[in-house]
Amino acid sequence: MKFSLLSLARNAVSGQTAGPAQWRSPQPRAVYDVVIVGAGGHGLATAYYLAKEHGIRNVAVLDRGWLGGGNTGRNTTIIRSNYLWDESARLYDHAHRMWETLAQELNYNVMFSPRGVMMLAHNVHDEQVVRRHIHANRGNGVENEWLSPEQAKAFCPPLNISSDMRYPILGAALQRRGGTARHDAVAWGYARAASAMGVDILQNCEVQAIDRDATGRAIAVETSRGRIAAGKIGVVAAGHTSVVMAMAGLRMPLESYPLQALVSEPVKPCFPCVVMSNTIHAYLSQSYKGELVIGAGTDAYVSYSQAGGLHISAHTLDAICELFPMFRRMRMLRNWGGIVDVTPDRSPVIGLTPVPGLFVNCGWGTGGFKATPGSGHVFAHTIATGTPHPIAAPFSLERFRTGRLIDEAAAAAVAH
Amino acid sequence: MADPAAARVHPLAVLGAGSMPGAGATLRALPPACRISLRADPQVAAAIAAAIGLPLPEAMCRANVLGARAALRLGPDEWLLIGPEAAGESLARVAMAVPGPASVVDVSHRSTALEIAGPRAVAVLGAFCALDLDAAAFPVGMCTRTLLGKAEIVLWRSAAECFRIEVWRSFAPYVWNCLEEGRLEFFI
Amino acid sequence: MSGAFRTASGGRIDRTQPILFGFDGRAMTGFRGDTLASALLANGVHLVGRSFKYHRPRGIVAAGSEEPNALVTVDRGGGRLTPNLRATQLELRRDLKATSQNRFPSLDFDIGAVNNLFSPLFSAGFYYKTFMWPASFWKHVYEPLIRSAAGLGRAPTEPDPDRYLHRYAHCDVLVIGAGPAGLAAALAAAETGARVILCDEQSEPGGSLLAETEARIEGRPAAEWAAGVARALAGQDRVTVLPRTTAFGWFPDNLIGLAERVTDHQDRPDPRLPRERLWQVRAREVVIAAGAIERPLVFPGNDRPGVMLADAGRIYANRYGVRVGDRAVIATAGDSGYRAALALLGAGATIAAIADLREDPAGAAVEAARQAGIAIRPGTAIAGSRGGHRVTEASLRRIGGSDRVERLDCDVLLMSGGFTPAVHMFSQSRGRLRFDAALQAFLPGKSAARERSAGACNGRFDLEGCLDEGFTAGAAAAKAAGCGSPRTRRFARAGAVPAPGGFLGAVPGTGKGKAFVDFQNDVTAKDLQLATREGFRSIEHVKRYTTTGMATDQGKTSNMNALAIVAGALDRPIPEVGLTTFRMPYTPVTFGTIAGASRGMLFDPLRHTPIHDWASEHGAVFEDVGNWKRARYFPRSGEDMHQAVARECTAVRMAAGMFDASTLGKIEVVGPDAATFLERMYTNAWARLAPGRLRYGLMLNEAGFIMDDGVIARLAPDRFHVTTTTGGAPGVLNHMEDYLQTEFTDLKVWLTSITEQYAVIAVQGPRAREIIAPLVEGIDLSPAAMPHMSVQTGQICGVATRLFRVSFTGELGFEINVPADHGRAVWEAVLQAGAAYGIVPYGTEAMHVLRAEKGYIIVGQETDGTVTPADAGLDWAIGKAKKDFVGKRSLSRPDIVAPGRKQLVGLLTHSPQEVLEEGAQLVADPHAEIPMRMIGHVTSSYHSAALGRSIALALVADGRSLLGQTLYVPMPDRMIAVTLVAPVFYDQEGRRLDG
Amino acid sequence: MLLIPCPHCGARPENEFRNAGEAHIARPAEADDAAWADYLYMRTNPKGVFIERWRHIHGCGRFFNCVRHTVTDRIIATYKAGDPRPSLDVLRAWSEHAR
Ligand SMILES: Cc1cc2nc3c(=O)[nH]c(=O)nc-3n(C[C@H](O)[C@H](O)[C@H](O)COP(=O)(O)OP(=O)(O)OC[C@H]3O[C@@H](n4cnc5c(N)ncnc54)[C@H](O)[C@@H]3O)c2cc1C
Ligand SMILES: NC(=O)c1ccc[n+]([C@@H]2O[C@H](COP(=O)([O-])OP(=O)(O)OC[C@H]3O[C@@H](n4cnc5c(N)ncnc54)[C@H](O)[C@@H]3O)[C@@H](O)[C@H]2O)c1
Ligand SMILES: Cc1cc2nc3c(=O)[nH]c(=O)nc-3n(C[C@H](O)[C@H](O)[C@H](O)COP(=O)(O)O)c2cc1C
Ligand SMILES: [Zn+2]
Repeated sequence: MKFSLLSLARNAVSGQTAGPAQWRSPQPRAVYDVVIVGAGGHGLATAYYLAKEHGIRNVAVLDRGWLGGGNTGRNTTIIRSNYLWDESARLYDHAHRMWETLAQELNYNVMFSPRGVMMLAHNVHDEQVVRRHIHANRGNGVENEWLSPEQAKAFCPPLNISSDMRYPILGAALQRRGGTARHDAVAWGYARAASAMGVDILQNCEVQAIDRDATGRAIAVETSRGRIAAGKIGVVAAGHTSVVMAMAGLRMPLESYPLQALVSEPVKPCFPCVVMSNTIHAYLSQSYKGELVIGAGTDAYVSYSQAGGLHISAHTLDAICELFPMFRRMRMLRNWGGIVDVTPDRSPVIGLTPVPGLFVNCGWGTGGFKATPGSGHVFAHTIATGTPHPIAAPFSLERFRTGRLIDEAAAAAVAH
Repeated sequence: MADPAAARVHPLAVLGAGSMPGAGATLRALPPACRISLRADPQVAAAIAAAIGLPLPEAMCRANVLGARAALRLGPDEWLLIGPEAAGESLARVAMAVPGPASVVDVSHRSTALEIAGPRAVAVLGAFCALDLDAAAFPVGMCTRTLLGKAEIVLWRSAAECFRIEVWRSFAPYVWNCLEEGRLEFFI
Repeated sequence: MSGAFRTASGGRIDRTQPILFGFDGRAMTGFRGDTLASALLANGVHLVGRSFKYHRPRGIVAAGSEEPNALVTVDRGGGRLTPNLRATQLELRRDLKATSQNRFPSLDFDIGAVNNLFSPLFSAGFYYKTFMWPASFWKHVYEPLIRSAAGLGRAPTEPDPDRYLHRYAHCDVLVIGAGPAGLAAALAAAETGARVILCDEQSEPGGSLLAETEARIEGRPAAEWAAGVARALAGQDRVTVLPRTTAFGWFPDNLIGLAERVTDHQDRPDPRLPRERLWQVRAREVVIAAGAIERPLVFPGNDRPGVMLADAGRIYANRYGVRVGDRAVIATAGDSGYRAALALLGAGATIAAIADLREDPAGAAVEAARQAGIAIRPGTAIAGSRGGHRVTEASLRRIGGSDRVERLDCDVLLMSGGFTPAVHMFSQSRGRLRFDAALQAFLPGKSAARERSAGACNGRFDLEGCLDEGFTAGAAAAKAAGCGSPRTRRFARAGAVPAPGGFLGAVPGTGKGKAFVDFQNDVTAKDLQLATREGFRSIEHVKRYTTTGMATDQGKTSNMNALAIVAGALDRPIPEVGLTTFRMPYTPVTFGTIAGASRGMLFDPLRHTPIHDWASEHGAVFEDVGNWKRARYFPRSGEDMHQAVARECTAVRMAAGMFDASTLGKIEVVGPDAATFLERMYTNAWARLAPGRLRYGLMLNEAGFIMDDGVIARLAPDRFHVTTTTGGAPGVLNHMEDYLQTEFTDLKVWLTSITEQYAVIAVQGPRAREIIAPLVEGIDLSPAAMPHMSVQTGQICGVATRLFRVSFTGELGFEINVPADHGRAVWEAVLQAGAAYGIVPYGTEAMHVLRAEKGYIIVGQETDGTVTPADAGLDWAIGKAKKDFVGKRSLSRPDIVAPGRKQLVGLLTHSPQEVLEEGAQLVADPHAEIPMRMIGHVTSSYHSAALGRSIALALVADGRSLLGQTLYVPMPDRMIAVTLVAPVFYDQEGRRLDG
Repeated sequence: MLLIPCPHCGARPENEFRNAGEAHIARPAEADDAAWADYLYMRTNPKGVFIERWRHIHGCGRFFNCVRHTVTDRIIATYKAGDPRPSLDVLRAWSEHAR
């Protein structure tokens, strides 16, 4: 059923009794052409594009829990593409372009809201880094512009640009078409669209082992719902990637950390865009319901606990209060954590693995929500054709051996 | 021009002059001191102790006091020797004469010291320091590096209600201001 | 009198202290001891707000922190505006001014209420299905529309002037909740001499006992007993009693976050007090005694003002002396309704009837109601309500009977669906919940932390049981904390044992209309059912699709009903469907409280050098580098930065300049293996560096990329003075310690930070030697005795110094290290001595220009964590004969030796006055169009006074093979042509180093 | 904020420490590119018992090893840097205990 105001009105009149399930909840089949491990945004998008663009519809997406319950369901939803390196800019901008029409593509309103993402510069070094990004971005066709403090304030009136702040604002980079989207809707939209094309979404289906044949090829997964054979297996398990890959005997260049976020109580619109400060580590936007959505840092240690320390939130909230002293009396409503898989160069890994038949898409760390459509798109291509999509090619595992890292962290501190 | 050797600027010169005494906890800047960071394996350290006539604490995180001099054990192979300024030269020279591998480094100016004392001293520190400062957990004579707010300090309980804080000089104003903030409510 | 609905006597309010307060501009009176909610109710005000989505009129539902509806904004003036405060928790104080929220223009007449008419459109998830066409409407029509509907209260717009403070605390036993169970637990633990902290979110300890009028404990009226116990506890040395303090979060290793509200309730708070305090309590053991929360019944029209929780009605009567209405209908599934009925009767109300979902209600409470002549309708459900801004009628229907509905007039409708144990903190501690089928409730199951639950939160609903369980838990906690055992104590008490009872889900057999589950987020039973039909089968999906439980009350009153409805719709047992995750905070916590004192200058330490004050007095403009303030330039009157820097640079090249280099990191490396250690940590060779000599040191990380650099002095065979970059100092020390302690454990060497021990004054320029010569004692400054890259110790101005002959400008230069206290005096002495020679102080900006003229790199500017020594043209700094050093192996990786890497070069713009922008990119093709192939970027760019033109450094792919060629810097409006040159612009031969 | 038992100083709040990643990763004297990449970048990152390094940076300054369960974050044991890695049996027993 196509979603529209009309269909909604029809349902309203009929008392909302129609509402068919947005996705099927089938029983697992014994064999699929492709099994995707992980029903987060990236895994579901991969399945969707496999079906849509490569005609591979005998696909299952497996999740140990409920679909979208990983980092997709717990991120601060910042979308931007003003990354430094050419390879990154190409990847993230590919995704960014897709966001712009995703609602229509999926017939599901993912509420992409390009309200502008602003990154603050607090010292001379910040300004140098930001300007370097702006120049590199322009060359890559990724819009990003420098704002003076006054221009920054005009764009985001709550900013305090007085020079006697502990961390004064010397200026900012603004990507006007950056913004946010409704994270859950992204997962649901992809799930609905993929399911409609025949993709089976198997929830509560934890992958517990990966079977390999005599040649070493990965041929099946053992799950909490039984054995499922697969022509190809794509692992898109975010924080759990190391765990799943270990089932195939592979060690990954990953560490999993808790990353926290929090929301305030909802208030009337008071914050018009997304603001990030890498130097004092805070980022902030306001959701459709009115909460201030605030991202905190990662805890310092590897953990799968989906919870973090109070001192981490405290460090973020003192930064928020310092930047926006008018929010000091606002109250934290809920705090939660996700498990982010972090690579040494803070760039993702997308591609083939040393195990034939096994593909991996991981390492998005603290910043992969923005890449969801693009990541699924290039990964689907990689799985379908067996060769990396040109945009994905630089993000191979191989780069750790050769030393061709794509180090966004070194160049830009934090990435969200 | 003033004699540069005599004209010294204490990092808490301005702030230290201004603290209001309070019944709960008083805060004061302590005078300059000689400080030596002594690093050596314990056996060698013992020889040094004998040479300088200042017994070194054997237990971790404990201080020994002898007259005006003190030795704080901050790590398995690390002691901080504190004494009056005049003692500095001789302390260092003797320590360096001791055979055996060791590191003796003059850090007199690296830090400055302040003191917080009074019945509410523990509460004031507790506003910024995550350690358990109950007398049973942190008895008189205990000393350790730790954090006060966002600054590293050496905290030493020199008497039941008295703490000496050693802090790197550029962090001293921050530490001072934190403690002032913590004291405020006890003026009521 | 403080309102028409105030009882003549009773309650814990102080009737001698009337308080004037305002609500939506209307002045009213209450008493000390009231909450805003009780005071409003005493004045007959039920309508206090509008709901989120449908803007339905809403009233006060509860009496505690679980309140979903009664959210108000309080403005205390001067920036002290707080939205979304619960009227049920706001203690009345003088001049309290509260306003209702989410309505326009007024609470009585709210335009937003039209949403209610369109509510069939606004079913769960409606956003996702619409607003997509035409696509262009999204940005300018749909999204603004949706956004404008967001939120409840308004955010403050001014900075908050109040203070906040933290307190770390440690205890043997932390007791959360000071009801009978918590008080008994604290008593038991305190008796053993344990360190005890007892906290409760309410204004006074006592919990449910504060509204208890019948029971007696140990011979005293319950409330009096509670007050006595609390007083006795607070009087003990090792016990801390914290009222108005919410345990909001549970963190690993029994760290509990408590939020204490210190001054909001005070008439005129002392500004020296923090407004709120965050306690971070490390507790050996915790007793959770958090009580239970009453559940509403889900029936159509259950959200009208005047529809309240039964126990809230009782509490308002008993604790606050307020009659919540004159004529009550009560719908209940257990004893609570009867207890409320009796309390209301006592407060002067009429009870129209009690509808009890149970077929055969029995027990003491029921008997008492019968005795009092109250009409009881067993086996009867509440079917609906009527009314506009206040309930006026309730309809009852016999379960399983005919469709006949009994309509009863009323002005208040009390409901009770039973009690939900408050397992929030237990669950946060990662304990596993178990479903108790008899109680139809989740209870604490297997513990994960060192804690135990007692009382109503553990499913004990009788007072005696709560007291005993609390005492036992307190004793066990103290024992587990190693504190011995208390004497046993039995709490003789009188009063009835409540009969179990309760109901989960939507009341059966009701009529049409919206039956709300989550009041604040306007989620109805139907929404939940719709969600399950649409395939949202996980409770987590249902939550997110419908937003049930996501409002500011986090579903305290609604989650169990929602769960039961979903379980029903899925036809699965409740425990199989399960609850959503309990997360911190238990109730919302102020950002300021969590930030604490960390603000302004206490936000982050600001580090000043010993020479800072002098610079500041002499007009320096500073820049932030890490936590340091560094003088950037010293403008003279009328000069801009460009002019000042040019003047400073010229002075250094022509005469001399002095620079405060105190922020440079410094590490003293001492021990017999010091040289060997440095061999392994730096790329360079150190073994044969003679004492008294300096060498440039290059440090790599293990991946082979440049990490830091600096000059290293060998003071003695076993003693080096290492310098690092300002920002890199802590990282370098940590990196060295790491290898020393865990990798090169065979080495006897120790590292001591001496960054702050020394003030460092760089004196640079052809006259440098002459200037310092008169000040120096015991050091032979002659070029022979003290050549470039050497160090001597001696005295300067009578102060001990480590004097380096070193240059970061290309001129003859010295760096004077003196003990920090003497830094300023020596600085002034050098300045005075240099006056005759034209010495000037210069800042970091001139320093950058001077070193760039010489092609010296700055780590962090020419490098960004991806640059190797070869890239930076520093191959010469690698000790070729060395077997190993950190990073060596990485330098032979395929892509590190591959062609095409970016290399450091110099750039000269074709028009000499053009200064490139740092960070600008380089392309080969002047006609390149976006997206263009970029082959490098500008790392440093300045106007050089010495050369009378601009210069720049850049990293360019294969740059060294392109020297002499022209490349282009694309700017938004044009291409700038540049020639690639070797990255040394000034004094290529290095003659000036000798003055 | 974890409570971390420093082998030298006793239990201290986490903010005095800095985590230093997986423990017992030997720095190879000789390594081909793949083995070197393993050393530099590949990590066990287990869900369960994990041996990691911490430095008591704002305390005694020592690096030490710590056995922690990465799901509960419970610390099972700490021991000095250089001490041998606990045997598999010991780890298995500890892991049961920390769940
Ligand atoms: C607090 C927080 C804030 C963030 N903020 C931003 C931001 O502002 N902008 C941004 O771009 N990114 C952000 N991110 C990062 C972003 O959320 C992630 O990069 C992105 O969502 C990853 O998507 P995914 O689909 O790969 O992973 P996930 O959504 O985590 O999906 C992985 C799925 O794999 C499943 N799985 C794991 N193991 C198994 C198994 N054995 N068997 C079956 N299934 C398994 C999991 O259950 C999970 O559902 C943030 C992350 C967090 C935690
Ligand atoms: N009639 C019934 O069916 C029924 C039902 C429930 C309870 N009760 C009665 O209620 C009493 C229960 O006693 P109890 O001691 O278990 O509970 P209680 O309700 O008396 O006390 C719990 C206290 O904990 C506080 N609290 C809850 N969470 C908190 C937090 N996170 N931080 C700080 N404070 C918090 C509450 O404000 C309250 O004061 C008994 O007297 C029992 O008979 C009766
Ligand atoms: C962008 C965003 C906004 C959120 N807004 C709310 C909110 O308004 N209310 C709420 O209770 N939770 C909100 N959450 C948090 C979720 O309730 C939940 O905590 C999160 O999805 C993590 O799941 P978990 O807590 O069940 O582990 C929000 C989460 C995200 C990512
Ligand atoms: Zn230690």
